[in-house]
Amino acid sequence: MTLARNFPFFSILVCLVGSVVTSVLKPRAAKALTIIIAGVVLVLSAFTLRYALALESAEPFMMGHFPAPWGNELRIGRLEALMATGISAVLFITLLAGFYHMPAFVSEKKLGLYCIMVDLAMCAILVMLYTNDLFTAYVFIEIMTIASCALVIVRQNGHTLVAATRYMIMNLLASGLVLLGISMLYGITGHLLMEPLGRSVRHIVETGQYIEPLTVVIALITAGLAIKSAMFPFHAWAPDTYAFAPPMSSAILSGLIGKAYIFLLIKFFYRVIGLDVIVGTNVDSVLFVCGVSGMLMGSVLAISQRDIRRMVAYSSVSQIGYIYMGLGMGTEAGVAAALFQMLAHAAAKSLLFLSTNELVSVSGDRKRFHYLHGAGYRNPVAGVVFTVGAMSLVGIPFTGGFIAKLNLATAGMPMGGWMRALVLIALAISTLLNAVYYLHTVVSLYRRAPAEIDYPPSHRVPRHAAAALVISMLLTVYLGLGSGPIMRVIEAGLKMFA
Amino acid sequence: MSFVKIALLGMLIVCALGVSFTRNLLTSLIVYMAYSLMMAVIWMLLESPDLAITEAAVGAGITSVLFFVTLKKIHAIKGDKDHEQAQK
Amino acid sequence: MSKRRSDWEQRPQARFLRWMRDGYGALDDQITTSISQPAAPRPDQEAMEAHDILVGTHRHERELALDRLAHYDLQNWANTRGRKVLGRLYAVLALLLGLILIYFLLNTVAFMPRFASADVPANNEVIARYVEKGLEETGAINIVAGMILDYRAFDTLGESTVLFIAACAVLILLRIDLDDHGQPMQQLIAEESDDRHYEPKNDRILQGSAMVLTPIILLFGIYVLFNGHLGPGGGFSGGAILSSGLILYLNAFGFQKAGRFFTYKIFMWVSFFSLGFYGVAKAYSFYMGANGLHSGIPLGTPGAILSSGLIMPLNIAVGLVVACTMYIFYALFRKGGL
Amino acid sequence: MWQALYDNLEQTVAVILFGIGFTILLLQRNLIRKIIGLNIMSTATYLFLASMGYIQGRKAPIVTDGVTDLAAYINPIPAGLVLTGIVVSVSFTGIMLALTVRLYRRYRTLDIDQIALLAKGEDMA
Repeated sequence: MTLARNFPFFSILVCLVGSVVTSVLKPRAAKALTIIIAGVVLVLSAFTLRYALALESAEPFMMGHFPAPWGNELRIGRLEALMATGISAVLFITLLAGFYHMPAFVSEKKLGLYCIMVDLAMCAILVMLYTNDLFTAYVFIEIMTIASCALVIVRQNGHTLVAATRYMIMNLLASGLVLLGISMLYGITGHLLMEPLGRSVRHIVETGQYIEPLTVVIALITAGLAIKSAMFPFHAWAPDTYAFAPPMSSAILSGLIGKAYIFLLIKFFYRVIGLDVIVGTNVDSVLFVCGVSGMLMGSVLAISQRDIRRMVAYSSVSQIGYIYMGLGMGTEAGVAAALFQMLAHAAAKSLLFLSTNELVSVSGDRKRFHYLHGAGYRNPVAGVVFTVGAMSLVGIPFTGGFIAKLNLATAGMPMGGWMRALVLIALAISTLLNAVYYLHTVVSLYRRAPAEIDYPPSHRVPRHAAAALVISMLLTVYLGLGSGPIMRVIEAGLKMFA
Repeated sequence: MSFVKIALLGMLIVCALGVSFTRNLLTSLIVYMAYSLMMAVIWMLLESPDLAITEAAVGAGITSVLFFVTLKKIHAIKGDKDHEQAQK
Repeated sequence: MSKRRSDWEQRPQARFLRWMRDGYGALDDQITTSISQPAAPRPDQEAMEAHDILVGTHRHERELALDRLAHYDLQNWANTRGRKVLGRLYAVLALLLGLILIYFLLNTVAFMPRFASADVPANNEVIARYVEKGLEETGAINIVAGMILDYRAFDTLGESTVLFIAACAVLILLRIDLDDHGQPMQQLIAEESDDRHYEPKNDRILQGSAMVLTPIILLFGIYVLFNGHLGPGGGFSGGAILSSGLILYLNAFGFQKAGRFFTYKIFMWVSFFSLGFYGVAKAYSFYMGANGLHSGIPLGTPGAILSSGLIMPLNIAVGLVVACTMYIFYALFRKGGL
Repeated sequence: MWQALYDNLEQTVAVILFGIGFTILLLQRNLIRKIIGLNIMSTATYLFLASMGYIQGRKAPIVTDGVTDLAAYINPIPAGLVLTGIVVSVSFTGIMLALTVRLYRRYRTLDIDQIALLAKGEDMA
């Protein structure tokens, strides 16, 4: 009995209790506590990863005195620990780099409430990563939905209210689908925990009884989680939400919360249904097609934007498309590539949103491209960081995005005829499109500033924020250079997953 | 299958459609309240008293109160006191 | 502007070059070329053309002109027939989608296990243990309470957190002393007090009946709360009943009297203590359970009010959270504060 | 199929209600009606779930006279899940209504399309 096996539970508990304690603190203290909690979660996740790397097979963790089919459970495996470490690292950096400009978007007194939301969003993400129980996952999906809605509406202007309303409507629709799916699954199997569910599903597939409801269950839950993670045809709520929310919230929403839903979907595919059954029902082909069209359409829409925040927001849609393309290949290599793309995108996107905000704020809070001319000189750190983030999303070597695309292409190679061609062509076109709008943005950042616009006197970025931005840039580069061990962990983790 | 149950289930559907087809917002709220209460009765028939008591208190009670207070607020914002007085 | 020049301007390569050079080509061109001729003359046509010549010198003014143009087109669009047709199309599509959904789900229901029969898959070893060993292992007579607060307590912890976070989200939205940026606060306060004008002031009938009913409702709520492990009810319903009693009191006697015992501070501290107690108690029990230790909480005699270990205190904690949340919802909607 | 649907009448009605709620949510432009549709949708899911726990001739899962026989009580799990769900949906209703009040205060209308147009216009004016 080592203490380390309790760490996932501790990290969830720290967030939960921390959020409750935050509610009675003054805003300044609440802010400090939130950052400390994120740091503690990062350390705990890192230790969990170390513990999980030594494990032969994944280990269940009982939440209470009762074992698997009766009580709630967490599950500690390599993949869960890796994702938790990556996500908490990105969150910690985001909080360090982003908190200092929150007062520009949130009134002083509501900062405490905002901190509660950040803590609970983190808690929900961790539960989604570790949980072994579908209904627990549902409850924490709801917490995540409320938390992300609140992260948007702390900035109170008309746009965020409208965007949040749209967001809530779409997400509640999706929650309804997920809950209906879970209750049907309960009806035909009688279980809620993933291991017994997996056994019952295999039984159903073998005997063929209740196979029709099973197909509908897969469709319902996949559709629900796809809507929540802004997969292409259901992305309508996403760009407005990401573009108008405070930049730190956008970073958390697009970089981290969307990933938790996709991770849950992967878990559902692998642990509950089984990848072979998914391939048999052709759900994967649907995801593949949606992913590819998302990659292309997201980029095309991003090109037509006049405003840098909206451009970055639309590029999220296209990056989520990559993840779904990998998932839709229906092979282990494809899922592994999708998981790596999740990490790479989480790191790069939060960096982009934060540095975009720096660049916009040195240009007098104007987000149109031509006001941004010269912003790279006015704030050199943010300029460099933005450039690296953009390079990663375009897929230039030595960055995380390059490796992610390489993995996707390699995963696509062994596929049959049209799918292989489609993977390669889509990757090529979408890389080209990404390059068009990101390089254009970078070029305009380093153009000479027009003389007739008067810019505000540049403010100093606090040293810790600048350091955090640089660290997150290094993280992106690390994902590009040190991807070997990470890919090995992902592959081993996927083997432990089933 | 008892007649009462079928009647209740039928009424549920009628109420759900009624929400969409009534002109007045207040009417559709009241229809929704009736819907919740019928749901509570059905849960009583399904031998789930816990659910029935919670739905009656939370679903039909608190939710409806929240809806009504929102409507009231909206009328207050609109500020058509004449309309209000005419109703009294 | 000469003809040849405008021909060249329309060519794709020219547009691409312009876009690379100026950085805001794509959408502008769409706006200027794709809009069909509106009925009224557009306001900034002349200005636009002038700016086209002066590209690069007055870009921000051109940007502003473009904005005005887009706004004008937006307003026009709102009244066109095109929008109505699109709306109609959307409605038809939504209806169709709903019908298709119903059709598929009905097809599924036909294949679901038979209703009310004993040999459904859900009737398995899981509920066998809940029913047969539940009394012995949790000490609760109400098996549902034993299940949600002991076997599957983590879900319920999450659920109380949902209430807490919802209350916080509504606080962000509606709390009035922290105003949103655009609007003057005075006006809002005037609106809120306007709302209170509708309130019957010192209505004898309401106050009289509230005097009688509030204690009964509160007593019933407390009964339901304390008997959660012995019969139907428990934290959620008990808390909702408590809050309805509080809301009745508030309605009859106004915010001034209710504010004497229920303020924002009280809300935060009650939530803090209930959720904190819930979290810590359950963390203790989870930790002990996961590491194979005994929690050492006595279960007591089944049926007695002080029995079944942590279930009753947890029910009370949940009930307090629910009551506070519902009351604060109501108060925030009414007045924007406590 | 019709016989099967009649046998599972609770579930049949539940999915019809789910579809109605879904359609109201998509179709109605009035925010308050949308929220009611949402509630109908979630309550329908709860009815679906609760109907799965019922077993003919058994009693509510509250131990009476010390009988702890499986054959005496219905399935307690759906009840627990629905209990959770009801509370979640009331939280959502609260938040959505709060959003509605804020939107109405700003734009003086409940029509979501109108609101979106007004919001877009206010950016450009």
